[in-house]
Amino acid sequence: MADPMKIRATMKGDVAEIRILMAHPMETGQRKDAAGNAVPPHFIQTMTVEVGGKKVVEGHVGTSVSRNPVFGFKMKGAKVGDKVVVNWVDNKGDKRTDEAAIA
Amino acid sequence: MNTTRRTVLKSATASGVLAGLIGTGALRPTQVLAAEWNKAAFEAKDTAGALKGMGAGAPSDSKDLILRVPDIAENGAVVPVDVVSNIPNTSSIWILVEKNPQPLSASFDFANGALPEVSARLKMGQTSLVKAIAKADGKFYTAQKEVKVTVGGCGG
Amino acid sequence: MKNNILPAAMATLLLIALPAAAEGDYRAKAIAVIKKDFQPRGQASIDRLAEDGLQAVCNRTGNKPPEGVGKAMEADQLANVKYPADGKLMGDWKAGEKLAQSGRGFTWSDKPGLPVGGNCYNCHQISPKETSFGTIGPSLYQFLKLRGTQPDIQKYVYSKIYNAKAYNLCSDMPRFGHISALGEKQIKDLVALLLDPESPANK
Amino acid sequence: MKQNLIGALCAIVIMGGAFAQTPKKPVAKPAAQTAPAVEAKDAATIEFEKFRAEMEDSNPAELFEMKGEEQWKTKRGPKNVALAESCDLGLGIGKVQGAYVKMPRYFADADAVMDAERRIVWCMVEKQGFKFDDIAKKPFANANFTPDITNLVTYVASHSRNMKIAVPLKEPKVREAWEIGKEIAAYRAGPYDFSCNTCHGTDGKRIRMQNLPNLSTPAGAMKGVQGWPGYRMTGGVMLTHQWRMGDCFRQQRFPEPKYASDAVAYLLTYMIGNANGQVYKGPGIKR
Repeated sequence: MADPMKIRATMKGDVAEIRILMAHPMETGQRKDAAGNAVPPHFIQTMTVEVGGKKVVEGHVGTSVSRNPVFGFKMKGAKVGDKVVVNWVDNKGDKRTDEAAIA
Repeated sequence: MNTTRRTVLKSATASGVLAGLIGTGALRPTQVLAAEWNKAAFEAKDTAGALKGMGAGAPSDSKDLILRVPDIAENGAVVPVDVVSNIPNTSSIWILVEKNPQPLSASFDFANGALPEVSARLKMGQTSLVKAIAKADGKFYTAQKEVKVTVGGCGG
Repeated sequence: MKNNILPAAMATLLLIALPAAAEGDYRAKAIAVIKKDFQPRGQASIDRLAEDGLQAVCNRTGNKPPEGVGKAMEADQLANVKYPADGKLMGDWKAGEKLAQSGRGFTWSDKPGLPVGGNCYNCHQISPKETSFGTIGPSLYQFLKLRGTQPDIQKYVYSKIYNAKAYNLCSDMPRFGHISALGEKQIKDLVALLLDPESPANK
Repeated sequence: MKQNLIGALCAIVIMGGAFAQTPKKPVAKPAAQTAPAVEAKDAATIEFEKFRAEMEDSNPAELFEMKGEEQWKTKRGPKNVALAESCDLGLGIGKVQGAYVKMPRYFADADAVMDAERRIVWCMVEKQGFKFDDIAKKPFANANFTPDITNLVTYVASHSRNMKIAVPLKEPKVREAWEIGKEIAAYRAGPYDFSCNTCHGTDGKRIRMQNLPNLSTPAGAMKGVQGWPGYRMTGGVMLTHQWRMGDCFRQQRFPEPKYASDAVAYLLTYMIGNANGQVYKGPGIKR
C-alpha cells in the first residue's frame, strides 16, 4: 500500500498555489542493489489534479523525476474551501488518491 | 503553515474509501482517469526520438517560455526545475534532460483555469542541457539551459 | 631500534601512570565510554579504538606535545620511513593525479583489500583543473616553484607522504606509508604529481 | 637511567597536557587560494542558496513527519499503547511542542542523558514493549526501508520549528555528558589518526567543496544541528542525527558507535549544547 501524499493548497491573491509531495521510490531500472542485482523500474506514470470537481492538470512522468516527487501548480478561478484531489498511478498499477481543501 | 498541514487527508483508510467511491463511479471517474502514458516518447533514448514520440516536430525558440534551473546542481538526484509559459493559449509543457538515458522527464496538460506553469524535481546523471517545450495553438516552442552536475562529498 | 621503543614505552607508561585527577577525569570517562559503546563493522575492527603511542601523546597534549618529546618522536617516525630500494623517488604524475582524486579506503563501507585512495584533494588544492578541493591542508598548487629549490625536496615529499608525523608529530595528515595504506609505487606517483614539471600542479 | 629518562619525559608530557588543554585553538582564516578556485566555490554556493528556500519549502521530509504523527498517536507494540499517551520527552507525557530543542537532557526514569531519538526508542521499549535489539538491528533508513523511529523523530523535531536550542547544560548530569562528549570529539585513533575535531575543530575549512563547521562555536555547532533529521537528496532517504554521528565515525575510519548509546548521546550533548540559543528550523533537506 502506497503511503499518503502531502498536499498543500493556498490562495495567494486570486491564484491558488498547489504543492504536492508524493511518497514513491521512482526506481529507474538502472540502479543496482547492495547485492549487485538490478532494481526493476518502479515509477509513477500518470497523475491528475482535480479542483472543485474539474481536472486542471494531467501529468505524465518518466523515470527521471526524482524519488519522492514534488510538483507545484497554479490556477485561477478557485476559492478557499475548494476540494483538491490528486491521483497517481505507477507502472505496476499501484495507485493513490488524496485530497485537501484550499486554505 | 501549521493549519495547512492539518488540512491534509492523512488516513490511509479515508483514501481507501475514496478509492472505493471512484470504483463505484460516485466520483465522476471520467475526470480522474488520465490518458495513456506515452511509451514511445518516454522510452525514447534521445531528444529527437522523444520529440517525435510527442508529435512535437521541430519546436522554435521562444523568450516567452521561461525555464528556471540552477547553473550548478547541488545534487544531481534532485534538480529543481520551474517552467512558466507566457505564450498565449499554452496547453501543455514538456521537460527533457538531453543526456539522461531517457530524455523525456515529464509532460503536463493544463485545463480549467490552471496556469501553464509547473515546478518539479529531476534526476540528472551528468551535466546536460535541460529543455522545456510548450504547446500553444498547435505550435511548439522551446527554451533550454545547461545544468552542471558536480563532484561532491569526500571523494568516496 | 632503541629509539623506536623509547617513545612507545613512554606512551604506555603515560597511559598507566596517569592519575585520572591530573587531567580531569572526563578523558578517562570518555575512553571508557568509547570502549563500551562501539562495535566492529566491516573492516573497521574494534582494535582501531586503541591509541598507539603517537596518538596517545597527541590526545593527551591537545596536539601540542612538549617540544623535546615532539622532536624525539618525530625523529623516531622519520627513522622508520622505508625508501625505495632503487633509489628513485619520482613516479608517474598521471597515476598520482588519479590516486589523489580518490578518497576511498578503510571505512566500514569500503571493501577490504581494494586499493586505497590518496585522499589528497579532500584537503589540498593541487591541479588547478580540479576546483573541488579541500582546505584542511595547505594548497600544493605550484609546489615545484614554491618549494622545489629546497635541498632533498624529493626525499622530503616522499617522507612526508609516507609519514606526515615525521615532521609535525600531531599533524592532521594520515601516515599513508607507515600504515601501508599506500605502497612504494603509489607514493612515488604522488611525489611526481607535486614535483614533475609536467604535472598540472606546476602549470 | 633509562627508566629515569622515560619518567622525566612522561612528566613533561603530563605537564604539557595539563597546560595544553585549556587554551583554545586560534581562529584560523580560510587558507589563501588562487582566484579561480574561490570564484568557482562562491558561484556554486550562491547558486545552491538560490534554490535552498524552495527546496526547504517543499521538502519530502514532510512525508515522514506525517507518517510519524500517525505512529505517535496510534496504539502500537506488544503493550498496545500510544506514545502520545505514555511517552514523556521531558515536558510531560505526550507533549511534543518544543521538546526536540530541549534535548539531550537527563531523564531520571531511565537514569541517562538522552537525545530525542534515544528517548523515543526508550519509550518504544519501556512503554510500548518493543524489543530494543529489534529496533537497533535496522535503526536507519535505506532505499527500501524507513524505520518507524525515523518517522517519529521527524515528527517530534517538526514541533520545534523556529525555536531556540536550549539544552539544559546547568543540570550536572547533562554538564558531565557535555564534558565527556567534548573529549570524545577530540579523541584521535584509527588508521588515519582522525578525531571529530580533525575536520570539525577549526573555522573556515572544507573537505572538497563541503564546508566543515567548527563544532566548538555556537554558529558552527548549529550548522551541525540544523537540518537534522534531514531528507538526503542522495538516495532520497530520511536520516536522523544519530545516523549522522555514525557517518562521521565511518569517515573517521572508526568502528561503528552503538545505536542509541551513551557515546552518541554525549557527543550530541556536546554539539547541540554548543548550539544553545541558536534557532532550529525543523527537519531539513541535505545534499
